[in-house]
Amino acid sequence: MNMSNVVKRTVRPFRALKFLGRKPHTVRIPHEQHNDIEGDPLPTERYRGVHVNNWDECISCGLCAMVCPCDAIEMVQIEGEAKVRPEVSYGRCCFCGFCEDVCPKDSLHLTSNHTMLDTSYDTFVFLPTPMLREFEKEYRVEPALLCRARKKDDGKAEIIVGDPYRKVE
Amino acid sequence: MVEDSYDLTKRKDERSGEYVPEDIPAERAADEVLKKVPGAESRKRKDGRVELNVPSTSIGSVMSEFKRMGYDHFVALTCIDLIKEDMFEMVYHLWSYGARTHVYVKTNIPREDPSIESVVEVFRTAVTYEREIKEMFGVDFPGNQRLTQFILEDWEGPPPMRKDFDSIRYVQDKFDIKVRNPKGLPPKWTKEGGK
Amino acid sequence: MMDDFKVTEIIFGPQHPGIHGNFGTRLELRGDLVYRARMVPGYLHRAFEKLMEQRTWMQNVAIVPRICVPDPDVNEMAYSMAVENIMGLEVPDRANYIRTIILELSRISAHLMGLGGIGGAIGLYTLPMWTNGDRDYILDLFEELTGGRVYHIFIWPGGVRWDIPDNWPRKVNKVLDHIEARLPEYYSLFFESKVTDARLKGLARFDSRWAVDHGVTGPNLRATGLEVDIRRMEPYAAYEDIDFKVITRKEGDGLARTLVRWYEVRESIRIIRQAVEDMPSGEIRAKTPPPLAFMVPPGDHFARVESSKGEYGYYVVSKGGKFPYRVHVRGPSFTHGIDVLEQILPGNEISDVALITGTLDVCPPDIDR
Amino acid sequence: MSDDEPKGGLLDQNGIPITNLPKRGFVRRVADWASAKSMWLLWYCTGCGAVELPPSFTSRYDMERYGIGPMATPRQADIFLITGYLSVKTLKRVVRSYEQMQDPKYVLGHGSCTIDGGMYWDSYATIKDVGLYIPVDIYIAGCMPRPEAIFHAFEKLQSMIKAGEANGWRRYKENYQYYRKNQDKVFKRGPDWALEEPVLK
Repeated sequence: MNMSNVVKRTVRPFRALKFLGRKPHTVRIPHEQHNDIEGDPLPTERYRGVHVNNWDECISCGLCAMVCPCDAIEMVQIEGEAKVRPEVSYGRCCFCGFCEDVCPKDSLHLTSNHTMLDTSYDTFVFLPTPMLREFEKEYRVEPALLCRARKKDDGKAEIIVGDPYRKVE
Repeated sequence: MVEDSYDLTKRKDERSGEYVPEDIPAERAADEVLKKVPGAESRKRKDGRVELNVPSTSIGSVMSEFKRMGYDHFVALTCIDLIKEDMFEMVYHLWSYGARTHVYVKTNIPREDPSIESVVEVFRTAVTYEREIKEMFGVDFPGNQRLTQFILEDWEGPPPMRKDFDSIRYVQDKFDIKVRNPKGLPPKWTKEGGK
Repeated sequence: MMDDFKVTEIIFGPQHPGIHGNFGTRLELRGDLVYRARMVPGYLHRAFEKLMEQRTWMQNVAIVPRICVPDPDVNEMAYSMAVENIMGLEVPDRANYIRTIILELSRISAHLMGLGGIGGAIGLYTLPMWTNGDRDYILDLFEELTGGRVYHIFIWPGGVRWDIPDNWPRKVNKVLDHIEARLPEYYSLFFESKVTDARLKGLARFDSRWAVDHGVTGPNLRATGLEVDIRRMEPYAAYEDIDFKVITRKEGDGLARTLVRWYEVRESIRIIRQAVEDMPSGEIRAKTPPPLAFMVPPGDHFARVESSKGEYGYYVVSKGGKFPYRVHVRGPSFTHGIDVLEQILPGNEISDVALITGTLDVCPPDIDR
Repeated sequence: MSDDEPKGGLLDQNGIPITNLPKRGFVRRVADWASAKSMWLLWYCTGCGAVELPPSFTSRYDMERYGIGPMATPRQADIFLITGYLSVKTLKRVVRSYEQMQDPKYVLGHGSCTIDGGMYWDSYATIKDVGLYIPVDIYIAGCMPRPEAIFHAFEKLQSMIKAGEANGWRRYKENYQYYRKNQDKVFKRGPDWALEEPVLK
């Protein structure tokens, strides 16, 4: 090994010091917004997250249930409702967004809410309603607070949590 | 430090030899095969690829014939369960790096007690494909020494990729699932039950 | 000499930090050297080929990306190509260009992840920190275009799902500038290190004849000196109109395979820049039936795509109707992840096993499917 | 409630943990508080969700800000992140790794496939609800969940540990027969497994 090589090998590690001057690119998640390279906030409108369904517009066609590749959507007959409504199981959903594409009235929509966690698996089956919009700012959802129905013996379901017609702006 | 080209002196081994691709178009190669194998027929497709139907007994000689003509890359081996015809269709996909064409070699074997000669001697790559098909379809490959347990473990049912294996029934029995939208399921492909 | 050692059997994986993904290896060792190796796949078996027979043609688009997790878009592409060929669909030019961008971004992200894995396997943990951190900007781009970080479900039979947003090409260029500026830093960190030389040079070497005989494809085959690339041999998407170089090296060892990946990242950046520059305007989707009435006429086709790991093929058989009759997926790792590894590991030290798996870029999910 | 249902008073009829928890002494509280701040995550990529782990570990999201780092061996790990679907073949290894982990240990189900099978609901090879075979403390829905979701789950897990609510490991020991019965339904235990039943001390 010649002398210049020795000098090179001794000096080279110190080149790493230049990284001290760079801005860190860690996203400190609870305290910081996740931005892309130009500083625009993520996720964007296109993000495929948890569903909302406007019950005033939904015509109960059931296309969303038919197109779902994961068998996640079931049309549920709710007591006191004239129409059946889609109920989504998030233990099945793969967030492909086909249900949104196929919806003829654009009432079913995938929001950008991406974080949904709970201690019990039961709460992951719920009825998409505009109530979800309450959580939109933080991109996280408390599934236990959303509109949920329970099947009764006669095949109909009763709503046990939430009010599907509540307006959220 | 990496130079533009470096000399390998550390570990020399016997795995050596330059590969020189041979350029024989698929149609000519198929004609050569047709001359030697009785009962075979070929068909040219729209996209220039050639499809060959050969008797299952001559698959070994067809494969070595193609290999001789530069179809060195054994792309895949597909087994299709033609339950209505009571057959398994085996599709051998070959590719020539020189001619840049694809050849499908198809052959049918009976569904009862299925067995077809292994092509491992010609194409080493086939060993894993045959192993998988043995497990998923129950087709035997005499001549392949590595037909051991592959992907499934503790499996007791019939070979799962066969059409008469009802996956949803099996899952309902074993894992106790609920089918939320039964309308979306496919019609059964059994011999009795239509398409 | 070898007989002096006792044969020890070691189960290497699936719960092992050195293994890439959920993949098992049974090794018989004599001393430090591997004497016999047996791969144990199947931990990620989800029966995709069976699931696809139970779903309609369009529903399958949503599930195929899961077959190869680090490089998901090739699945959508190969599946769509096969379906388009059987149906005789003509894909609009603009869709082809968008597809090219997506596939190349996906290749960069898979290569960055693979390079990080190799760095981790030789104990250089700075490299995975850097490459995975930079890869995340590509995932941000994907998210803005497709609405999904990892699984995009964006390429489908007939074209692509949405058009690109207005400011997206500018962001692509920015991200590419960033990655291009980082590449020399990776080079000086990884390839100029003495450890890399000592560990990777001459590692698990094979030559082109041996590689072709054993079904090795993709970057691993190009590292042996053969200029084979499906993008060149059987062009799909917009690769016919784009000028790019097929990266080859002649040494055929671990270092050559790693270098091919590094150079391919640079080449992919060039391809994306051209595609963004020459993007034609027009339709993004051919006329297809609605998803619930999507029927494919009888026929079969084998579609192949060059993925970051090698040749990715879909053999789709249709007998008409709403459901595929049979879909066979040919993952690149199916050949070099099982048989090639079983033959190449013996004679190597146990410490190199994870490294060889890394340099071959074995992707277990596409073996098991 | 039939005889098969888990007993021990920690699960209600729906399998949801109820809140009357064992009393913790002062030392236990301090220990819980401390262990919530320093956890090791078992490095076992069980499914496709593992592709979001490298971004979470490395510089962009940096999991170590939470005091969580990867750990190679089960015996030194605290958290088992089930990253996505489990095939039956993997479940066997997962249960074995889980039983090797030291108490207290926590399981996070990452991805929709851990809740009800996800898109593999009709696959013969994957199990559907992980909670039947090993106790899960937190489920994260999503396919796949973003790193943000993983971090929210860690935050929630930390607060649960501090409050003494993350008691999946207790449930496993108290209801071992229930979990064991479900496990035996889908896979066979090899003869080389440690057969002694886990006991709650």
